[in-house]
Amino acid sequence: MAKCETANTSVDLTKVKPYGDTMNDGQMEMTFTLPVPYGDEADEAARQLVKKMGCEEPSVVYSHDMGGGYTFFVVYGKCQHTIDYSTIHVAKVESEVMERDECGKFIEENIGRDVIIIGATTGFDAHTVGIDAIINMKGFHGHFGLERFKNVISINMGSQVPNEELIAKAKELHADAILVSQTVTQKDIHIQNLTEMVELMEAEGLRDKMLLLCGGPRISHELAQELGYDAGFGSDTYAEHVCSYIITEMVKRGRI
Amino acid sequence: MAKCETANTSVDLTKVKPYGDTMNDGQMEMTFTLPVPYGDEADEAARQLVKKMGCEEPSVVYSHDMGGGYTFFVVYGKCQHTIDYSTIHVAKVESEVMERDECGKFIEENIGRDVIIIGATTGFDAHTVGIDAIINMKGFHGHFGLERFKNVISINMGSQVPNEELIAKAKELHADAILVSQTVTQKDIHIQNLTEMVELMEAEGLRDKMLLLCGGPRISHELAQELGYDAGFGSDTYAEHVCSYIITEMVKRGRI
Amino acid sequence: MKSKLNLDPKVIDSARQHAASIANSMQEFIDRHTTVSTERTILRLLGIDGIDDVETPLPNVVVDQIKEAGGLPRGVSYWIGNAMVQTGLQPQEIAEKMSKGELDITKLETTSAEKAEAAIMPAIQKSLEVINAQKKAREDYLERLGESRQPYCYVIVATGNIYEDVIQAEAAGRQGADIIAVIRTTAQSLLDYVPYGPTTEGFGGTYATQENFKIMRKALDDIGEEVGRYIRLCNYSSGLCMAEIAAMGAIERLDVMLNDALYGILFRDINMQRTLVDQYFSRIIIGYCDILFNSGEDNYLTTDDAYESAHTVLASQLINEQFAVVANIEEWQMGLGHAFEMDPSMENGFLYELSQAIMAREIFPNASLKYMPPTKYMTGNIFKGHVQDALFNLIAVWSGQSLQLLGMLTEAIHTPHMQDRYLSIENAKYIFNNARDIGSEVTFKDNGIIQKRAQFVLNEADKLLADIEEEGLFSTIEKGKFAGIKRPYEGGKGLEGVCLKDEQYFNPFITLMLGGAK
Amino acid sequence: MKSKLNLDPKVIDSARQHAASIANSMQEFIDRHTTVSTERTILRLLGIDGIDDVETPLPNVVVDQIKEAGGLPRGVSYWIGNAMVQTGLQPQEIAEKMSKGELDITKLETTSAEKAEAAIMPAIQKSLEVINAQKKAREDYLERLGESRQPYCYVIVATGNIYEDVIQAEAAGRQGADIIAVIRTTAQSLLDYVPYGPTTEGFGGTYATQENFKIMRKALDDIGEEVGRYIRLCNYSSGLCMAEIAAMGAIERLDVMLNDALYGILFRDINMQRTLVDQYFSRIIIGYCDILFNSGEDNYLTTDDAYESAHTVLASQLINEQFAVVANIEEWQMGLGHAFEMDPSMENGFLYELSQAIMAREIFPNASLKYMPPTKYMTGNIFKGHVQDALFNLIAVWSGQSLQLLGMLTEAIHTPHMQDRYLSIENAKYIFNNARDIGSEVTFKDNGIIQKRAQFVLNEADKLLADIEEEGLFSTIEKGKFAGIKRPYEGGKGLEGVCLKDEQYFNPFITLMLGGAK
Ligand code: B12
Ligand code: B12
Ligand SMILES: Cc1ncc(COP(=O)(O)O)c(C=O)c1O
Ligand SMILES: Cc1ncc(COP(=O)(O)O)c(C=O)c1O
Repeated sequence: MAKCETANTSVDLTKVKPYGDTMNDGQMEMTFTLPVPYGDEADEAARQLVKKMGCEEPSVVYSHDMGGGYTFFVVYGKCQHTIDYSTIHVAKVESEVMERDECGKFIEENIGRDVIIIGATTGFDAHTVGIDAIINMKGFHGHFGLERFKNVISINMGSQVPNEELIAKAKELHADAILVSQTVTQKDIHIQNLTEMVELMEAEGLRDKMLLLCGGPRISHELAQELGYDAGFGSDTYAEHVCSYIITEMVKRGRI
Repeated sequence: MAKCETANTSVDLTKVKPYGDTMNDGQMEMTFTLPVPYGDEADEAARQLVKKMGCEEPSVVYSHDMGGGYTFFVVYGKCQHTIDYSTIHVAKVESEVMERDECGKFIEENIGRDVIIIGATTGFDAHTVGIDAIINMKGFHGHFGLERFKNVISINMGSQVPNEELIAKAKELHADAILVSQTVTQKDIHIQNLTEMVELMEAEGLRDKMLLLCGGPRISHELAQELGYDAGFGSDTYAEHVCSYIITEMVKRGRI
Repeated sequence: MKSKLNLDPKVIDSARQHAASIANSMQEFIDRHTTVSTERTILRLLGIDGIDDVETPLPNVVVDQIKEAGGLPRGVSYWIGNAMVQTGLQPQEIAEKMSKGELDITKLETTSAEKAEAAIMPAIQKSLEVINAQKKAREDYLERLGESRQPYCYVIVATGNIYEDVIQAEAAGRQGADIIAVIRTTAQSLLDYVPYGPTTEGFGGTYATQENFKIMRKALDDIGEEVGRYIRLCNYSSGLCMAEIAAMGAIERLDVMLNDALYGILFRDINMQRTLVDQYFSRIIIGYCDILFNSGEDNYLTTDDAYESAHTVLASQLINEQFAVVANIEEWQMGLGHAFEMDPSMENGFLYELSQAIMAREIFPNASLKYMPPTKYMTGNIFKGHVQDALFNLIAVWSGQSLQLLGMLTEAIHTPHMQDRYLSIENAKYIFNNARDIGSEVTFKDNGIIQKRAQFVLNEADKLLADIEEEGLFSTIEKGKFAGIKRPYEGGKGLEGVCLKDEQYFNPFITLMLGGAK
Repeated sequence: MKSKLNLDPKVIDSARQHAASIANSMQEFIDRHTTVSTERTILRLLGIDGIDDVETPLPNVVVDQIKEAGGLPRGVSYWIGNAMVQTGLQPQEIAEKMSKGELDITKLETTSAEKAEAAIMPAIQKSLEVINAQKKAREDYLERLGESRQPYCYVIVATGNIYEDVIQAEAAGRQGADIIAVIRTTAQSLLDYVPYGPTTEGFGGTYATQENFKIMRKALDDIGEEVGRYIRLCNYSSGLCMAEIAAMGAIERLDVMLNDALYGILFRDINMQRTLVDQYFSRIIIGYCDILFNSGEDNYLTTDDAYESAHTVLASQLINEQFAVVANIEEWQMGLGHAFEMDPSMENGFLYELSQAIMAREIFPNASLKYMPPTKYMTGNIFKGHVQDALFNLIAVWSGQSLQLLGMLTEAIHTPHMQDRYLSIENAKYIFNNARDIGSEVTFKDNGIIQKRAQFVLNEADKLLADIEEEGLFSTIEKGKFAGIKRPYEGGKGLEGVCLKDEQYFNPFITLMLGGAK
């Protein structure tokens, strides 16, 4: 009959493993396609692959002939790798987030003039919903955009804007911050495009005069910094996040 | 503009990698839960884990707070491991599969007496649908069960049958083959149960007098052989597979 | 309200009449018998708990001794009452002494049944007070915290370890679950005793013990406070200890209990006489303590074909309803089971499932229908499985099901992982909300596929019930008319625990509980 | 058939009248203009193909030279015809000489328009023969191999590499796809020329080139033979080369083409004058060669709210229908677009989507409605996404959609992987079959949520169309009434390619194709 002991339900954060229904069981689900013909050998190949990835007891729970010598798999396995969660440090935008009203007040009190922000979706990217969500009046999920912020002047140049044009406009308007939105990431086209932007800014001697921010569903702050941006914003960003960052940073850097 | 070259669409079977939309892109999807609180650090932990598993560019496309310090992830990454498909060899039941009528004829011609087969779901396992599919008249997916095979006498003892009882019955009836079905695999209960069966058979000195087969959704021929069975059958087995194996093997072993 | 399916009320009445007569004639058999488990239940209700030094629960110790001495026909109520009269001890003390071999209650002098009964009355009153306090506690929680709209999201935990179960249940509660069922370990239903204490090892489920019930109840109450919603607890009583576990559930405030003799007979090969007798007492307890019971018709469709045998489900539901009526169970407490189990490759299968689900609702308008998800045709393809579950969820909100046992995308693979439960709750909540009012918006073509299907199934069920009424339920089961499984009258587990009552036999709980005593 | 939604036929008629008058008044503008792309299309149809040594396509070389010389208002048909008369050369030879700087056709002596037209007539006839042979080939395939039932399963390939696309398309064909669309590389629609030859590098899609069309057509024909089902090929013509790509599609037997000036204006910032003129000629070609065109109303709901702005979709569909009528396109060729894009967290969202989908079917009973999947509210949660797609598929079979662009569970993540396509085809086929006849089985409550929603949307569309009729289409777009996007009359890409025709202008294809010439 059952022994009476309490479960080992407490986690060791220095050795974290996936969790199915028992601490440290390592349970993971994987789906993938292999370019090998459907059959027992294919299943075995899938099992071996998952084993090489460090999963014990790989179990091919489903495989399907995709035709033309390709096979689809659903595999479960018990991952043996562990992660030291206790030492993880993630680069984050560090400004405190102020509400829309607070932003307006902060500018009035600490900057004393209108803050000029200009944004665009650059390159051949035609996705505007993200940048619109940040800039336009209407905003996103009930959070108004920069156009509704007091003491902020914001311009949305739309999409498919060449980097050169965006920079020219920023120069013309003496922008305090430039917002670049990128959604299409296939073949790292966004990396190319974002990098080119930084290079052009530097060539124009503008890089340390204006804050340069980027954003999009596949952008992280870390990536942004690597590419030479001041900050990067991913999914579920609202205008107040962006504005708070810009105005705090302007004060910090004395760009008043 | 685009360069004109043909795609590298041909596969090197000695170095097989997962396939997303380009040969050797290594694309894989993984879902799992980690016992760490929802947040950026959790995402980073997930990324690191997938990286340790050998996937480049891990991308956490979704994470969700499961409450209580657990986080759920959907991650994509590019697996860098490769498998040598060309050297894979899978143990398979090797008898040729005969149709039901052919089985009957084969017995008549080569064995010349009724073949006696007895089956059960053993231990505390109550899943009978699998063994019924093999033995009972009605069969499965339009394939009749052993009860409809000519020159075969088959007995289905049902479920929850202790190994001892099954062996006793097999002895009493001078069975040629015993079928053991196992569905519940939690905590490897089926392994325990199947192993016990083999040990009891050996203790009774019956192991080399009767064919011993097992089957169930998580049974493979390989596992069966490891455990000391003559053969193992997984999902989508039909009675003709089982019968063909038994009668071919009986002839091969001279148990006529 | 007009039937959307154009069901003939006369056929419904006829089917129900047949079922009532089946239940009543079975009741004659039941009334003449008791079982070891029924008797142990009385002991548990009298407050006898604990185990002896070889881990045998004291209720078993007492009943076994009485049985061995041939005293079972008179019932434990008499023997304990008599012992109290003769020794002045309390039931628990009596049991303890018996377990130590210090007392043989069948050897004591005997008093009259009336006096014995009077002696145990205070213990019985105490027992009812405990149960009533739990009923009150539930009402208070429901009033204070509230609950979700139906269909309730009902999920299972099944780790084998009660503490791990708690973690899974807490997560599920936070994710939106309304009912948590702790699945029992494989084959507990075949044990002729209830294990004791908290347990951490089980296969495909966790032992049902009173301590485990208590641990989970506490966890769910706490999570309920956190999320501001009462979370119901469910466990299984079918099996050889049907009534005992029901009593434990009453004491520990379970809200839902699987309870179906037919399930035990067909799927666990439990002797039919034994479990039908046990079911009666277990249902009386359930009815009294405001537990909602679930019947197990859904299981039929795992061995039988869901399209061909749909009428057996309905017939069984009607029988289960009448067994519940006999036990004084209210309509809302009747969690009659049915399931979405047709082959997904069937053309118009969705329409047939929809038809049957609405049919169940129309025939049992006030029952808390328990709707079971696709299981048999689930495969390792978790993506397709998630879609099968989505259609199941759509039909549930459409047909107004009460208890939605959520399908798991990993059904064919393992008992649910934490993330599986989250994904299926999300699936259900999305669809329930997104199609909230579809049921009241839509009507069906006269004599179309949907209407005809329901009418056909109802007619077939009526015919089957007529046959059973004629033939008797025992013999119907012997012939394999349910789930395609045949069980002999004298076969299966637990027959040795069935016993004819003698004239002095009494069980005060039955009368008191049926009368709704305070 | 009676409207299930109780739509008022008078309102439908009124809305359609407004749309017709909008299209007709636009037609006056269109008839006065030509564009560089329209002219290049004539050249392509005349058989001019190839590139010069800096990879400029010859049609561009010819049109650019004529334009530079100020000869565009007379049209290339005249200039080529005249050159043929003066030099005795064939169109391709003329173009080649021009590309080498050996010929300046605007400097040749000039003959009359009649004589010039007569000169090119044989080349035109040849062109029509090629197209007619392809129409015949399609008919033969359909007759011999047959096709699936509607809704057709329509999937995309988008690797950027035509050879990799072929692998993906073959797999999809084997998995049950009925239509394969090769997505164009990002921003090809902004190129004022059509790239040449097979291509292997693109972002989020593959270049639309004539060679790529040919490669994919061949692959699908082969797979069609293998699976015993004709598989349709789709590509995109909207953009600066709208008519040219349509002509390429006609020549290479594409079956479906995205074709919508409004899409280009709103989502690609293409100048409205330019693309509306191009659209006219492109639709004539499409109509003539039995291609089914798709309009892009679905896109509105990616920037605008799907619940609030549903009427803009319907209004645009009606306008697109009338633009098609003007171009002599048959009803079955009208793949009017709409989409399932409401926020999944909306209560009763399923009912609103259902209502709108059935409304589209009732208003355009013979059109080949193109139904687009959830995209905007898809997230990285592929499991929930798969369920969103399931509801979308259910509505499609329920409302009888024609072209079902299958939702991908990975919509928010990447262009589809091979396995994504397989899973979504499986999702759709399961539901189409499992709920096959639901549409004919179900009716809706009078004045219920579903009926009222459709009536409301129709009324709003009628009002909007009345406004547009009054205001003019150009000015409506300037005001941002579609998709919430404002575009100026003189803004956007490609305005410099628009040109007023002079009196001697002629384009023989328009008359011949509109007349249905053999
Ligand atoms: C809407 C949409 C479109 C619309 C765009 C309309 C418009 N005007 O924007 C249309 C239909 C035109 C379209 C077209 C295409 N699309 Co598209 N589209 C989408 C879709 C469905 C939703 C994107 C969206 O609007 N999200 C909502 C917004 C609010 O979220 P967001 O962009 O992440 O923005 C938030 C944050 O990221 C952040 N943010 C964003 N930018 C910035 C900038 C700064 C400075 C800051 C601080 C913050 C910030 O704040 C926002 C609010 O929180 C996605 C799929 C999906 N579900 O994600 C595909 C998707 C993005 N599209 C895709 C593709 C490939 C295309 C095409 C290229 C396809 C083709 N070949 O034709 C075309 C062409 C467009 C082009 N060249 O760019 C792919 C991209 C794949 C990849 N990773 O590379 C996706 C993922 C679909 C897919 N699976 O294939 N698309
Ligand atoms: C039907 C079913 C039941 C029915 C069984 C009815 C019956 N009389 O069989 C009922 C409802 C009673 C039931 C109960 C339980 N079940 Co159950 N059940 C299933 C279900 C839905 C289908 C199994 C099935 O019938 N498959 C169809 C048959 C035809 O396939 P098959 O068994 O693989 O058989 C084929 C081959 O494997 C082979 N084969 C099988 N045996 C043999 C033998 C030989 C010799 C040969 C040659 C071939 C062979 O041939 C067959 C035909 O091709 C699965 C989930 C699923 N979708 O798979 C869960 C499942 C198997 N059950 C499960 C569990 C845990 C239980 C319970 C233990 C739960 C509980 N704690 O109460 C109980 C108790 C049963 C017990 N102690 O064994 C788990 C097992 C998890 C695990 N891997 O350990 C599953 C996977 C569900 C889940 N996700 O939790 N179950
Ligand atoms: C009514 C009923 N009781 C009990 C059970 C579980 O029984 P066991 O513990 O025997 O597996 C089920 C299983 O589905 C059931 O439907
Ligand atoms: C009508 C129409 N045309 C064209 C496209 C694609 O255009 P592009 O190649 O500009 O991305 C779409 C995209 O959805 C469309 O709906």
